[in-house]
Amino acid sequence: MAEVKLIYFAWLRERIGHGEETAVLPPGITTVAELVSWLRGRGEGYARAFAQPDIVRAAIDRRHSRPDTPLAGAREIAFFPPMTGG
Amino acid sequence: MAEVKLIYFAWLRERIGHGEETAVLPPGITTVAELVSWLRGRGEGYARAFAQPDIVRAAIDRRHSRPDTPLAGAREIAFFPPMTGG
Amino acid sequence: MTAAHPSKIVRVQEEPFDSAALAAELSAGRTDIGAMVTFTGLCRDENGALAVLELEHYPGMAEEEIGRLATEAVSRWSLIGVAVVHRFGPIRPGEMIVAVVTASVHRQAAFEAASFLMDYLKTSAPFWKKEHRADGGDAWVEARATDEKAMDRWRASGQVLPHK
Amino acid sequence: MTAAHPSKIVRVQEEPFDSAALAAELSAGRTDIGAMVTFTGLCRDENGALAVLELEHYPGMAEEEIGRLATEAVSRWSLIGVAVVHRFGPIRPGEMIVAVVTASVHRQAAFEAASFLMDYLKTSAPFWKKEHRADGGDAWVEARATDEKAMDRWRASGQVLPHK
Repeated sequence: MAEVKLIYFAWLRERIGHGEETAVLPPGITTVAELVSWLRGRGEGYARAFAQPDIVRAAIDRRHSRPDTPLAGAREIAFFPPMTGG
Repeated sequence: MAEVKLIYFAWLRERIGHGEETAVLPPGITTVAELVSWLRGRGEGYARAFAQPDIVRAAIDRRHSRPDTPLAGAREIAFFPPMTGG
Repeated sequence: MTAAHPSKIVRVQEEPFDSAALAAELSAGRTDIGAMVTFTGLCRDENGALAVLELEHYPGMAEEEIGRLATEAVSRWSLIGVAVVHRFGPIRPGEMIVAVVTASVHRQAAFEAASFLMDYLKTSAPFWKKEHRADGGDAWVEARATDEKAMDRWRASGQVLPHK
Repeated sequence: MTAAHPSKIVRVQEEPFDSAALAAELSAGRTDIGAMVTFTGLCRDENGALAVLELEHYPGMAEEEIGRLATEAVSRWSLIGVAVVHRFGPIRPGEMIVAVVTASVHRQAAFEAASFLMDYLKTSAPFWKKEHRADGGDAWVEARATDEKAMDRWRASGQVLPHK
């Protein structure tokens, strides 16, 4: 799979320890939910950030996605808590 | 009955020909509806102004009233079409 | 600084007004307002046929009736502040006729109270519009059935009204 | 002069803004607007505990997502114009965080579209608030269940959403 840019916001960013990275996703990681599971295994910060995967939101190439959204063709995948703007 | 001030607005004023007058109401005129009936008999302008009494609104001492509202104690009675402010 | 009482501003005037200054007046010196809604109603002319809109009003009652509506809105939605300005006299296309400003802690109260005030102003404040057309003709504006219907939804939700 | 196309203004910026200037920009030179609603969301501090509110955002997506919401509002309510400005960075109590302006022929469309936009901005625009307290502590603001519920009423009325 091609290299993707991963971005984290708010307390996900704080728990993971950085706001941005690039990653080459292993084969078998084809949806948002699968990507979250894979990221949880990357270390303590990731495990804490994704401890409650149900409340984490994701956007693929700047559009909101759902757990079953396919990653195919994604260049930029962002993870963040529920939004509190407005 | 005491003297009352009668005020007319918009097309009621135009049809009647003046915006304000004082009147001594005859005995037996105790509600808004009775006053309207009495005014209709005062001449052609009044008859035209109150031709459709259902759509004419009235206020007694600057508060909206209904056809059955008693006139007792009224000092200022206003008649006008449905309002079109805002 | 936090003011203890809700602010209430009611004005009926011939002069043009500045709705932004009105909103600023309502919120000045406060940090307890979370949401403000400013509604402005403008004199509209889609095709150049309107020369001027003339607003007749019932002096005295106009201020009193709007004051009653503002008091009702403040208590019904626990507003921090409310302001209503309504013009009378000649008004040209593009000019403001009316402004309503509501201030509250959360947005829903400000939205609902502003909508309520406009629905009531349309059907209960003693103002009457006459259109003077560019071709020299004139005509009184008729009340819209949809305005009366809009007011009915507040009536249906428990509001006791002074008339109808 | 009557502009043929609806005006759309979307801004995401760190600097304070003037909501009245925004409304004036939207209505400049037009006489076809009958109703304008301006909503402003302010940084609230009821008891002096808040020093500053910090707004983090997703650059690029914030503008795009608000743009999508604005386009949806224009088509759904046939708006004449819409403007949304949302700030990021540090915001002090009493300052504006967000403004939404809607312009339409009749008032109901302007009210509903402004309310819709605010409901969506709260739950769908990528911004996150962190409160820095006067006592030195800080905490991320949690999403309100009532905001999610407010959005659901638009979903229930037929709106197809990009997520959830």
